[in-house]
Amino acid sequence: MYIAGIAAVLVTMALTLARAFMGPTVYDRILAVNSFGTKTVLIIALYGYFTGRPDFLDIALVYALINFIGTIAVLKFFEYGDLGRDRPSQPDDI
Amino acid sequence: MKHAFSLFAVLAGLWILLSGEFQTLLLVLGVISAAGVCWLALRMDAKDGEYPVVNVRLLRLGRYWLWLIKEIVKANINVTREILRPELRLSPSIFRVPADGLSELGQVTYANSITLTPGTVSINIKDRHIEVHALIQPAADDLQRGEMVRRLRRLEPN
Amino acid sequence: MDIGSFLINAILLVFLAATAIAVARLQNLFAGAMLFGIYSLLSAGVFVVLDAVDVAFTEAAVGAGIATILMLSTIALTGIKHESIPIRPLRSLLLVAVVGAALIYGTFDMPRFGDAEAPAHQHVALRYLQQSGDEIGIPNVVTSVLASYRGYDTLGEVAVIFTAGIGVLCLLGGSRRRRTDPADKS
Amino acid sequence: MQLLLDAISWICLLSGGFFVVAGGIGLLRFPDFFTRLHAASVTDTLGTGLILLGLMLQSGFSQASVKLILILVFLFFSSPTAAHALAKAALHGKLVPFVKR
Repeated sequence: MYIAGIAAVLVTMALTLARAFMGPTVYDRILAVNSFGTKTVLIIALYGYFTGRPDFLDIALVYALINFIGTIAVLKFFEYGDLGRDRPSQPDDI
Repeated sequence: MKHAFSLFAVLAGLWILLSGEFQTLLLVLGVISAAGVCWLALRMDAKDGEYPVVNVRLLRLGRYWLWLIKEIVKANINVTREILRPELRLSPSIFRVPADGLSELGQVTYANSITLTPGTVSINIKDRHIEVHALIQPAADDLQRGEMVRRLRRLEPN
Repeated sequence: MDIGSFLINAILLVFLAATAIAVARLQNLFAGAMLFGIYSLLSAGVFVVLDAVDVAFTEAAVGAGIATILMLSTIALTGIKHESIPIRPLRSLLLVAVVGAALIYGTFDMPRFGDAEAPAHQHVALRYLQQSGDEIGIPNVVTSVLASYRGYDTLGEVAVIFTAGIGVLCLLGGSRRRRTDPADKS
Repeated sequence: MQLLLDAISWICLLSGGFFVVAGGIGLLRFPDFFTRLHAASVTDTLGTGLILLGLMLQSGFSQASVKLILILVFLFFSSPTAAHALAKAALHGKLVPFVKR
């Protein structure tokens, strides 16, 4: 049954990756990374149960924290750093 | 001082919960690291010594959480139905809801609760109003009925 | 490794490769930095599936956290677009192929994955695993190896990293102050 | 009893997986950034919540459950904050939401 959950998360990872590749704005990509972090937390937790070793939850916990801090840091940087001052939000040309 | 003590208690409790070990050496290490984090936090907080004093009655908070979870489940089902509709029929809108009669912590809770329910995202807080982006009309109507803010006002310590 | 873990690992590796190709093809550096965040999340997933939990832990802190911030700081100091320089695809391809082949050749001498007879599992590892609990009294074997059996080595390592960190902070923090000062006066 | 718990936890895992995938589809399908934000929050709230609840039911009253609850609490506090920060940053960056009147 865990494998069904893992499969669902893997499929969603693929969808999120597609969004991260396509953009089109920078914010879409940040959203995709943030969302990807949640899925990583889920897959690590599920995999721990799948192999019968729930000790992996510690890493999932650390990821849940780091993901949030990372997103906030990136956003803060994006808003107050020197990034993107010329073209803040137009679809970034790829 | 009260703040430092409660922080220490929370950190030490967290250490024990996460480690699950009760040897003397490890407990001492835990106490030392909790105290160290406390010291750092106090040093960092020196500039703005404003702590939200938690004297909300826990029972009411619990009841609010239960209600919020129910709302989140309902909103999730609605949004999922929109996602899986063969052709999209979204009606995104932006509007403002009043957040008066709430403390600062209350406003944060309100904004976070709005965002936590899918279908509505709070995008800005300006002069005691919260700007909300809603995905579909029912979600927007639900929020504008003001049930959530009424429940939050009842949580406010007077 | 059973079939389920193998499949999960294979899928994660495909995602990893796709992300790497996307990073290489992107012109926008900010988007590239974001994709690197996904890359390190994925590689941490691979590490977990390969049972290297402590490496995954490090990847979480360094790859997803600090590396992204460092890359963004660099972009802030340089620019968001990378200049397209004329490359000679054939020569690069040849170089990559030769280096890749050498690396793959190198793996032929390595013990098979999960081999109990591998040299790494023969000498001190057994003793660490069996007796470190009594000898050191720390439940996590990796911690007792790093902080006790190999304590001096770790101390030196930490000193190097600490110095490097201070150096980076001096470089990045110092130049930012120089850049913002004239703007404040104007 | 154990069978009942197992059944409930399986239902949680499966429906959680369903909502996770639904969020992913929305993330890909929705027309602009602000609408995608709503889709991502489906994954973050009900999808994650149900999967972690299913795992909790599997491990019962144990340290693993405590960790799962902590993960859930962290996610429930951090994900709306991150979403709000993203929306605000996008608005600040002059990204115009697509609005139907």
